[in-house]
Amino acid sequence: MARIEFLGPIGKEPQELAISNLNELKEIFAKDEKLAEWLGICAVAVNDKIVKSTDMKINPNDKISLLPPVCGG
Amino acid sequence: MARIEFLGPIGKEPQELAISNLNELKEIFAKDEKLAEWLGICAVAVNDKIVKSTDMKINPNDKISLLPPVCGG
Amino acid sequence: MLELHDGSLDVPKITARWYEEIKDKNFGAFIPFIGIVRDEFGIDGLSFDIYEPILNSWFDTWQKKAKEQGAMLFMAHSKGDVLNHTSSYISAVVTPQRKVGLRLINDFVEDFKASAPIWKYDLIDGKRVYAKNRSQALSGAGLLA
Amino acid sequence: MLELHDGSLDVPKITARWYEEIKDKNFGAFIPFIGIVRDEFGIDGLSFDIYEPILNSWFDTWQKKAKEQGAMLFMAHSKGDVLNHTSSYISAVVTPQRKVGLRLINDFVEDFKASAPIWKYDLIDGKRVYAKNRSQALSGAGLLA
Repeated sequence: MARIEFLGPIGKEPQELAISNLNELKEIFAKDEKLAEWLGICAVAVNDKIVKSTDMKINPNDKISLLPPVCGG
Repeated sequence: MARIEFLGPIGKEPQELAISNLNELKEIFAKDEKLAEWLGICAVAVNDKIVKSTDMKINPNDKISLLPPVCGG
Repeated sequence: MLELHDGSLDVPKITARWYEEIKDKNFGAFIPFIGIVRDEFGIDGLSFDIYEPILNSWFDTWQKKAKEQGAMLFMAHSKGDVLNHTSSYISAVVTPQRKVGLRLINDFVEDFKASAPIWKYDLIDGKRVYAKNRSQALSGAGLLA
Repeated sequence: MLELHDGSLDVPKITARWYEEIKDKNFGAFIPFIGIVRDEFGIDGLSFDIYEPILNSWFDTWQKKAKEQGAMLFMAHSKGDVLNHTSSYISAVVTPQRKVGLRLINDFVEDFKASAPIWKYDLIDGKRVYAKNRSQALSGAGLLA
């Protein structure tokens, strides 16, 4: 199972999901109303590296992070 | 008499000269061998304001300063 | 050198410590950038969440870039609450030559604002309110939309 | 604020004093630039002459320019001898917004190098040697040639 973490202000508990790529995750998230406002503005990291394609293969034990808009300083 | 000061590394004592403009000063300085290496690289201030023209009228008690190349910091 | 502190940063102490660390290493310029929380929008202060794994790798990448130019970077940031008129952020560059340093601190701070995984909240009436409209989406945002 | 000191600058003390002065005034960014004497060309240090009347008016002009942008400038410089690995120059800008501040500190330091009436000497074997080939002629130079 991959672990999904929702960072910063998203305020949602981590999830464990059996997925083999990010396209599957996208389909699952499309049904989650709580995420509707966040998906369009969040970047995605797999094992702490930001990724740019949903074709990315996901292995069991991978960590997926959703990163909302930032404002350090 | 105007007072002429030679700033920083020029290492020359101040002079008092009876001149009425900077063109006269230029003529006097042209004969000063010690200044030969400096005139081409020095800026000139009258009463602590840098001037760009030798037509400038000089009054008695004016202070004229020669400013060689700078390197602060 | 990246350091995270709970609450406000002690600016004189941190910058003095960095200066002591570098002063005998023959750098010619030390340029700190200090961010101070402004009293604006009716806030009492700001609060910060940080995702450290990605912040660390982002900083390491910049440190390598700095080293290639003979420079070195420092950064300190607050976690949690930081009241108005105190500091939440310090970064600094040390370089042999000033021009490299002035360009580097500018580029580093700009990229920090765009890329560092840090979330800012306004402290209003004891509550944390996400500063959404002052935040920037990261490069690659919207992948799952 | 322009201050001249005999010999090396006490960097932590000066920058801490400036920070204390501005921290409650609702500026958002404080950006010091600290120059440190490098051990190079076989020197033991540097030495400086300053012509204060023109330095003061040059600084006042910049302070006005800064105020028009809601910013404020500080500067400290050494007179006389400054040994290697100690500081001879600190300038700082405080601004509401970082972008104005980063541009201003860059432009201020560049113009300082080109325009401030300060003469630099290398200290070599106890002698002061004018750093002629690292110096820049002022705008208007050559008027009497």
